[in-house]
Amino acid sequence: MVSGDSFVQLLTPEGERVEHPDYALELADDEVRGLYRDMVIIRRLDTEATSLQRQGQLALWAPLRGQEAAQIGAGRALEPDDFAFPGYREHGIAWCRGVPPVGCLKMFRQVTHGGWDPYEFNLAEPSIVIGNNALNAVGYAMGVQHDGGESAVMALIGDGAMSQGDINESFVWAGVFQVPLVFLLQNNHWAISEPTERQSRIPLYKRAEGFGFPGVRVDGNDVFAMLAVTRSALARAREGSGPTLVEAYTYRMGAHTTSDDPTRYRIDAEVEEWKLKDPIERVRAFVVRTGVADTAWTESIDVEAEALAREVREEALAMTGPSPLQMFEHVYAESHPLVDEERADVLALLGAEDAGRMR
Amino acid sequence: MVSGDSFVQLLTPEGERVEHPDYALELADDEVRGLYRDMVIIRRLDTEATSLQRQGQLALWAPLRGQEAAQIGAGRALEPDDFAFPGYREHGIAWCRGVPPVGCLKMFRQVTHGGWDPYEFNLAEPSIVIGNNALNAVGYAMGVQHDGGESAVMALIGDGAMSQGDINESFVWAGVFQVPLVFLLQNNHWAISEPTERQSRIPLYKRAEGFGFPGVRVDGNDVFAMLAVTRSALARAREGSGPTLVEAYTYRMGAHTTSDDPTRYRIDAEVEEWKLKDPIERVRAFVVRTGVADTAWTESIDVEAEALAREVREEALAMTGPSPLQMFEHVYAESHPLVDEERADVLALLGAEDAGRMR
Amino acid sequence: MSELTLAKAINEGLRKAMEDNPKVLLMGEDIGKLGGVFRVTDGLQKDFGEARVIDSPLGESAIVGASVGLAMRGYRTVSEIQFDGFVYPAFDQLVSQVAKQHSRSGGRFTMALVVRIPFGGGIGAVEHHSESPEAYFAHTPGLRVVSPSTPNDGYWMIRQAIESDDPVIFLEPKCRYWEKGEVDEKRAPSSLFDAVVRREGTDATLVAYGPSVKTCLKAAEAAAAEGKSLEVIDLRSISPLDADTVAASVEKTGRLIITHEAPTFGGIGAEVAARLTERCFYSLAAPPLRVGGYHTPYPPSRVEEDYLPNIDRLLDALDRTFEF
Amino acid sequence: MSELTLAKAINEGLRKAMEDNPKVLLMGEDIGKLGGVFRVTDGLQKDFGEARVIDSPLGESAIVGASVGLAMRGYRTVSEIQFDGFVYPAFDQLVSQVAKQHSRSGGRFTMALVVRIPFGGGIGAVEHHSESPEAYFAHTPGLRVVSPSTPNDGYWMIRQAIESDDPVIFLEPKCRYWEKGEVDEKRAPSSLFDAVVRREGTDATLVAYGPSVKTCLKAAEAAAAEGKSLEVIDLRSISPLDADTVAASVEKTGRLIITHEAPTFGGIGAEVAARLTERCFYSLAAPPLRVGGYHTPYPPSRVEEDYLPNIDRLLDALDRTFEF
Ligand SMILES: Cc1ncc(C[n+]2csc(CCOP(=O)(O)OP(=O)(O)O)c2C)c(N)n1
Ligand SMILES: Cc1ncc(C[n+]2csc(CCOP(=O)(O)OP(=O)(O)O)c2C)c(N)n1
Ligand SMILES: [Mg+2]
Ligand SMILES: [Mg+2]
Repeated sequence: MVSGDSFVQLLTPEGERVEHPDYALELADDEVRGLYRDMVIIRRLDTEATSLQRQGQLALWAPLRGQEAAQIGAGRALEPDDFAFPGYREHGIAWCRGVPPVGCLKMFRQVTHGGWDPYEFNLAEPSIVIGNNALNAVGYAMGVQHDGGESAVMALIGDGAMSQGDINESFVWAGVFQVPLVFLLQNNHWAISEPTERQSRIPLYKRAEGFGFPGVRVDGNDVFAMLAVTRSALARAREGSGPTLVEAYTYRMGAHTTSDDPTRYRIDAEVEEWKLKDPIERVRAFVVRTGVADTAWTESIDVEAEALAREVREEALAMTGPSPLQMFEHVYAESHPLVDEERADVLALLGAEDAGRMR
Repeated sequence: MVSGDSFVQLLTPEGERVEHPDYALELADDEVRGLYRDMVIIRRLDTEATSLQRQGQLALWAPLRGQEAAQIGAGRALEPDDFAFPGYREHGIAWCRGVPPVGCLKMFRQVTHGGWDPYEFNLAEPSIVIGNNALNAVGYAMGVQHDGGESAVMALIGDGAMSQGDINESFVWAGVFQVPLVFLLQNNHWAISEPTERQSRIPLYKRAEGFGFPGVRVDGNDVFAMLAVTRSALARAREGSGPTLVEAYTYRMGAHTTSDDPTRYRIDAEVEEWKLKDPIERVRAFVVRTGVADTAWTESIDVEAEALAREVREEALAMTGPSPLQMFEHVYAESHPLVDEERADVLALLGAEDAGRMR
Repeated sequence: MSELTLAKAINEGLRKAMEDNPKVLLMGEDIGKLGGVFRVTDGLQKDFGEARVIDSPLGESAIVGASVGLAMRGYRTVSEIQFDGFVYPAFDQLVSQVAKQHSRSGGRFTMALVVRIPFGGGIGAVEHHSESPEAYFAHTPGLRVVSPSTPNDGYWMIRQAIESDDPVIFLEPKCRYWEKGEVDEKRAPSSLFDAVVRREGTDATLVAYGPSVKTCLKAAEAAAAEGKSLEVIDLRSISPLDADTVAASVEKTGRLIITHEAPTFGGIGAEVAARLTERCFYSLAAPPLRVGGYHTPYPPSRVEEDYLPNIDRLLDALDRTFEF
Repeated sequence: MSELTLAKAINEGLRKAMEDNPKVLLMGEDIGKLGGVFRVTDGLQKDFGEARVIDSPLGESAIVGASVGLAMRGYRTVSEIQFDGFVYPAFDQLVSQVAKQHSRSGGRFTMALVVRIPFGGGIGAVEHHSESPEAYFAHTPGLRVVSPSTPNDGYWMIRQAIESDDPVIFLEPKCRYWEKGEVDEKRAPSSLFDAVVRREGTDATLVAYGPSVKTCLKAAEAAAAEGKSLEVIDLRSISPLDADTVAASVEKTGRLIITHEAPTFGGIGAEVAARLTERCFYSLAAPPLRVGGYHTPYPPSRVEEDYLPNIDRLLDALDRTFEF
């Protein structure tokens, strides 16, 4: 960990429940089981998507392996009315928002740039341009504030994103307007091939203070801590006390995306070390030891995950691309002569092709 | 002052010399007189430029009145080899760099977008686009570092600029690469009509810590403190200890520019209050009381400033615009067919006009 | 009916839009207490409050990026970029989010926002205060780009832009801010995206928008004195482009000249010329000619008169088109 | 003489430039240890060290903004923008500083820097990874914009771009990165800003650059089978534009088709069409036609084949030009 800096932890890698003065957390057994189930399922789905890509069924995939606790803890802290602005790796957040699993695969199969109805799940589409989503989140939060709404907004950002102008401008605005916004930073130690040290010499959560709002570092592989800290940050936001930067200290176990080759820039030892901090294993140890669940139950979850994975695979393979003409839909909300003209050209061209003009 | 926060001060508004544990300053009498002279002269020149604008001789002017100590203190801390990246209000910095006074007026008379040879004075042209210069300064400082050079770089920024993405990215890079750079922030309390509170709820110098380098607030109306703090920040930079953010806590006594009307957004009481903290008066009180100089000498400086002002006025009025064809010069360093073609068109057109084709 | 300056007309249009729709918010640097550096938003914060007329922190990317989020939440922001030369920090949000959110979301997110930009030269300003960035936006699918040339259009077009469910880049010819004209608050002159014929003529067609329209009308006057009848078309909308109106004129006159302050190379004039040549090839007695800014940064304003398209350059182009 | 892919050819060109001039620095996201996401800088950090091949923090504005400062200090940076869709955060530095510093400083500051951008579509990528922003840069006086279409040009043009004392936007057709071709390390094919005739023909002229050149050559093959002789011109330089070479061809063929992946509206094709119409009005048997991307955001790559100019669309345009 950077310069012996500490973080909020409620569950040790060994599965020991520990207390933290500022973050009490009472969880019913079924809540604990729910979190475990969430993590097992999204990991399995993540694995399935990765293999689908390997088999050429997806253009790309951004694996979340290793970040399950960060995303499930943060995702489960969100209320239905809250609105989140994810990046491209937030499959766990999408799962918590109720997006059908295959939703995340649509963009990576490139049948669409979106994947779900943002208003149905109160979740924007993934933002690929690093930083943009944080400013959009600020604006949305200003809207909530203006409505006198009670909900909160979450912007999901990464360690690399912390260097982008837009992110820092969003800190300025969030601080000045005290908007109901939580910046959920997943510090997974890498921005593609660049280590976090390339983005900052000091812990990232400390960036917030200089903008006038609190930052807190959490064991991002501890789903309990993530849930507790994110909940309190969201509560703070809802009660009008302004933004918080929550740094989930975690690790990207897999490649940046399926087109990446981590062996070029990082050593196995580092990965091995983080394996010992696995977010799922510690909960498994906890539930079994405390009797919250038995191995029969954990196995049943594996079975459920397996089935879901198969389902998602089938749905994915069934996803067909849009028709060429669809690219002209929704370019504008109102009619546009040039778009209409070009749509007609394509129609004619396709007609011509059907008429066997293909060469 | 924001939230009873303190700053580095070595000379009180009443002209009392005070000590600061971290910033000792030994000044010979002639150095003190030099600083006083600098401030009196640039204020006089600033006044002259303002009246030239009022008389329609300049397109615009950005007065520095009130910020003389901030600029002279920082400017005199620079060594000849150092390189500075100013904004549009840095006439005091330009003066310290040896730029002929009329140099600052050229851009405002719009006979050029520049005003001097950056390499002659190690001073870039004023950056008008807020934020750009800080990143350019980072790059220049990376170059100094790569050269193994001993010099330092200074980026001049404002309280409003602190909200711009480029500034914050420059903090990221400066922190990561530990470049020999001093961010000289003149917090003059206003970004045109917007008070500093609109840019940050907490003191601006605190922004630096979150990026991994020190920030310090200085009484920006105290030329001694400005000199001492900027010197040590530059020394830190030169010795390879990285960047520093120096916040000069000062006040823009005049309008943002000659096209601005401050009565629309701020109250006289505020201005009156700051008059009591005048950067020049306190030094005058100090030199007279300590016998560093007598009133005869201070009057001689007023006379000198008066003469310089007259000189600058004459030079300004003598400045004629460039010839139309000059706009085609230096668009590119190497020949460019389109520029050549268009230059020829203009030449022909001008010829045609001379030939009485004017309507 | 009232006689207003363009600045005041836009101000009145903004006021009307805010009265009609509580979801309309104004945001930008110095637009509140100060009323904007050109006073276009003068008095609006006083009357609608700081929550609806927001003096924002600095940062164009944030101004536009926040507008995107506000649009997602159902608000209609009219954000002001203080000067043309300061819109570039917002370019990423404009191109990557404003222009694409609607299609990315399959039509669920509506980017009903307006970005006001005082643009163009001729006011003797310093660097970065006289630019004409319209071509950048026109080349960006998903955006609409318009520019009023008269107070009446200023009043109506800003209202129509705010009512549009698509993002509109609203370019205000700053050198015309103080020119007065009749404003008819009762009847909208035409749809936001129609070009209009400002002066009828038979010998050649002059196409312009924003600040250049008046220059064309003056040139037409001068040409009339020489017995040449020019038709002057005000595009009003740069994207979409009302090619029909221009084509109808070109088929009549056979000659086309397009002018704008932006650099000629890669400018809107090229699109108009290429499109109309394809449409009216056989009607053209001469190639469409372009009179625009030169391929140089906007020069020191001491020489801007020589950089900007002016009557002489238009008449010179006219001579050349007739010499063909 | 060696057979290299375009990616490797550029890599070799960069290596040669770094060997020749210690002032040449490379900077960008993931260009060092990883060698760039397309491996164009592969091995260079290993051989030239971390001080000359800089893995930079994130932030395109910073990458370009720092390059400006390094240029002022006498360095020649070749910065990489990871993908076309991520250049927009740097747009402000490119337009306001890179393009203007030389003239602002009266020629004292030299912006001898190169910004490499893998651009264009056709690789089945996700959003923002297939854009063609060249028109934005071409419309910006002070910048030069080039794009190699072959490995030999890749090797030589990157070296020439680095040697140029002007800022060069270097657009690399990413869909051609893995295509091989002969590279002659001994002799530069031609100056950086000359267009070249890739295939001689007599009936019509096809103008392209970057990724579209190969498409045109294929279309010319297909047309030959139908008895039509097409001349294919590779612009190589988009700004400045080598109009002479195109004009010479058009005067011969009388027909002109311009193609690029960027949206047709306001694209480079408009400039070529407008300029050549003015120059070759009487030689043109038909109006110049443009075959470009549509006025939509770059679509999901599942349908990119229908968005991108392809042989069918070129031949369709050919039919239309002959029908005139
Ligand atoms: C503006 C911009 N520049 C570059 C990229 C290319 N890119 C995609 S992901 C990435 C690294 C992001 O790292 P981080 O923020 O830590 O997120 P992570 O991938 O680790 O979840 C980069 C540089 C981009 N998407 N957007
Ligand atoms: C990118 C950009 N946006 C807007 C402006 C217009 N503008 C000029 S000065 C200014 C305020 C700057 O305030 P501050 O940074 O405090 O500097 P000061 O004028 O007080 O010295 C603004 C918004 C600009 N020059 N650049
Ligand atoms: Mg990361
Ligand atoms: Mg200020």
